[in-house]
Amino acid sequence: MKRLNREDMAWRVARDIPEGAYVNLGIGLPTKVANYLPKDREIFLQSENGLLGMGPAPAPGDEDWELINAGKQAVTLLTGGCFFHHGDSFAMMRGGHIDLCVLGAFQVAINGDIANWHTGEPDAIPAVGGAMDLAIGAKKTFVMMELLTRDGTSKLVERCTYPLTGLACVSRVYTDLAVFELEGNRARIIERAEGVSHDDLRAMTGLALC
Amino acid sequence: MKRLNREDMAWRVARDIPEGAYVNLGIGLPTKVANYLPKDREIFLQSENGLLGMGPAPAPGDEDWELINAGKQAVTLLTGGCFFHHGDSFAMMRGGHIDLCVLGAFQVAINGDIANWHTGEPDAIPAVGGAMDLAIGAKKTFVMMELLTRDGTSKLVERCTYPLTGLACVSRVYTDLAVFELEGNRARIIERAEGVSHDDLRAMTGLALC
Amino acid sequence: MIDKTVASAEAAVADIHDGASVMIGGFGTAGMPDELIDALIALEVGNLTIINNNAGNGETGVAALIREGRVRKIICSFPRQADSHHFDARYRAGEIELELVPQGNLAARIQAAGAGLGAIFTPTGFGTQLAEGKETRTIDGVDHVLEYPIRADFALIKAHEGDRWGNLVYRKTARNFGPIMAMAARTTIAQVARVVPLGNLDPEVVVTPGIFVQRVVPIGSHSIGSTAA
Amino acid sequence: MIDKTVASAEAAVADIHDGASVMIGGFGTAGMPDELIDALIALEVGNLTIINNNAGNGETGVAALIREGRVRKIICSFPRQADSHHFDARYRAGEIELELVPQGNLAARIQAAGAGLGAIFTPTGFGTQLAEGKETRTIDGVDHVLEYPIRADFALIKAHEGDRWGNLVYRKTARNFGPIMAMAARTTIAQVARVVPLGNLDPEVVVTPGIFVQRVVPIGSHSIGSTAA
Repeated sequence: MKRLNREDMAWRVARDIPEGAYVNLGIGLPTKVANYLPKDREIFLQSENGLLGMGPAPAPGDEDWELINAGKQAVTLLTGGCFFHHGDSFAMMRGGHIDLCVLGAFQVAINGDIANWHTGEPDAIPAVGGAMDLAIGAKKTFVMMELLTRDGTSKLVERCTYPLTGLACVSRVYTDLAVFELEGNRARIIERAEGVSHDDLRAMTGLALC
Repeated sequence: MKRLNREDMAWRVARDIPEGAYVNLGIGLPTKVANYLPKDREIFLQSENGLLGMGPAPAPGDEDWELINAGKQAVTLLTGGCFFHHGDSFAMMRGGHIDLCVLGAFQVAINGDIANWHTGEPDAIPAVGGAMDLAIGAKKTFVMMELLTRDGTSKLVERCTYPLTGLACVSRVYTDLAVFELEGNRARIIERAEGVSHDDLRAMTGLALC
Repeated sequence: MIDKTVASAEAAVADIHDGASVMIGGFGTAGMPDELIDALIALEVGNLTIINNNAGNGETGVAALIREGRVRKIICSFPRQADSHHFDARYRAGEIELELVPQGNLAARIQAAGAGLGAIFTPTGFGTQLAEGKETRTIDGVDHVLEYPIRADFALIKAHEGDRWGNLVYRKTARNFGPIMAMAARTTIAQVARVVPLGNLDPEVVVTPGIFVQRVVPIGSHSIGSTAA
Repeated sequence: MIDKTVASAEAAVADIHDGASVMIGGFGTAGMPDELIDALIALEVGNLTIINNNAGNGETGVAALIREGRVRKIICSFPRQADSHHFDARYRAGEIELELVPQGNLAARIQAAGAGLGAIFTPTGFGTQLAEGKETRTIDGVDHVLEYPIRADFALIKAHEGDRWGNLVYRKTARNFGPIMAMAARTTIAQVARVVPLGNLDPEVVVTPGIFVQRVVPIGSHSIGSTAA
């Protein structure tokens, strides 16, 4: 069984982003997708803190800390990009102008519910950021995550047990072991990693995958 | 009895606008106020169609028909003025950022109600424009109008009979015969034109003016 | 390579269909996308719902669209003007439906659509004829009316300069409804005086980011400053 | 002559009172008005309600304000960060109240305040813990939560250039919450890298019109590009 590593996963997601798409990449793992966007496609990255046409990280020493992404890393602006305020930024999101949002997650349920903002532990300090807006605002929401937690529990679930971020909003889940399409309260396997069978995935997730 | 003419009325209103005020002048008669603003005061005129720092009319031949006021007349922009879209323009108004709005009216009631958008005649084509936003949005709303209609009926009334524009929003009424302050459901005369007595005004309006 | 420019107004509006809802920018004639409207008239589709501040001035733009009988309904704030005779005639003949909206509510409802809000409580219009039958609520001592978003299938707007990604800047008070309508329509078509190379528009001064614009049509600047009635 | 410039940060914040609500611009450290916050700390007023996207980073700005114990409540979207230790400690000790708001709702509620709306129905957060106990409504098949405006007594923001009428332009992603907070506070105080003569800012590119700004404080540009944690 050959798991995709995190770079492979980012590459895999990037391959599915069409030219001309307006895309928001969530903080953490999804940020890596930017590194693998096909060079022959013009894709517009939006960052919730007010830029469209986000470019790659600057060379070390060239950082401008007033030009950052949602993860507060220094970035650059592509030719043709622009700046705007937070109101307009979230209008882009909530108003359905973003074609695709890629998020990390603690759990995704087969009905498309996503939990990615809070572990629910009583002593945890909650922080939501733009996660709830991103989850429900884009035309399509993709999740990228390892399929299993470190102790082997599936993060693709029948029903989320962690506090929800958004309801019935995820349409596809990219993992290290398979890619799942969520439709009509079912998860359909649309791609498997090398040496991973349908039965393996059913066993790992405990779900009636089709 | 000496009635103020319309130019006098505009001059009278202008005298009461303090330096630094953000002011919207409604279309029609109030527009004239701009011509009488004291030259030694910096006053900011806002126009609902997206400009702040409106200046006087351009010289004939210098009109730019993409630089107009709410009445669709050619205007100029003062040094320090700026442009913005309709959303921001009405946020200025509805959000209470405008200090003073000066409106014309068909009727004003002593409780501050104003009617200035529709005669209510069945065959009239209604048009409201920004009147309702202006009436209730500014910190203060002044009305300027002739006190009497052509047939001698008072436009300052106990209750408006024309369809309302805004409720309990007018605080002062400048007319050709007197200036009235509206407070606590009463109209108080704060200034009378030459040769006009309290009793004259009571007789003309039929109101228990104080 | 993404290039949102379209060579002609005719090509840009070709998919506007019978019964479509169409926002049209402009306050009076300032910012009115005359050439796009002319192309829409030439398209000969009808039953349109038009969202514009006015209901046409003189013989061009929205007035021409109404004159030609293409408008079933108009949503606007200020239809009656000295030169709105085409609207006046059709309205009096019962040939056009009017939804009269206070100008600030018109702007706010268009903004609500663009921003994905489901409804807004606005103080404007409370207690007036224009709020009759609408839900109201007193919030913090202020009376409000519940108003719903105004969306559209298309927005036709006029900007000053645009680029192939759809970024736009405007000119003076011709900006008016352009930026907010661009956000509220499924397909926004902007006519511009000129298309400039990508990067020519300073990223700090772009008013409408390209994400809100689907088509950009270079028209030339002949109509700037000469659109008065 | 109207001149909104104030010589020092200390003078600009001098009337911020105990118990005031204060919006503070910035996303992380970008756009954080550090010098105004330092002046606020020096003022020694407490029981503040702070509205900011975060709850402080490192040792400066909002973090310093929290460290000094001046904050009774914070309204923000993303308090927990690698360098939010001052907030974390006070929160765990029960010394600070937290109202957690999804970032887009935070922006929309600030905008609602600035625009004079009484409330908004937003889809964000529906069905989550953050909407518990809130009024909901299904509109056009989409579930929404009713959210109320967030206003403040003061807004402290950072812009790039300003003039004596309060017109502002920003720099890159330091713009973030500045323009919308300026509209939502009774008194908006902007620190700028420099004050420019009236007319130097192109009327087409002013981002925050002066009507939304009460005080402008020139701070110099030493902190631009050097505010990283």
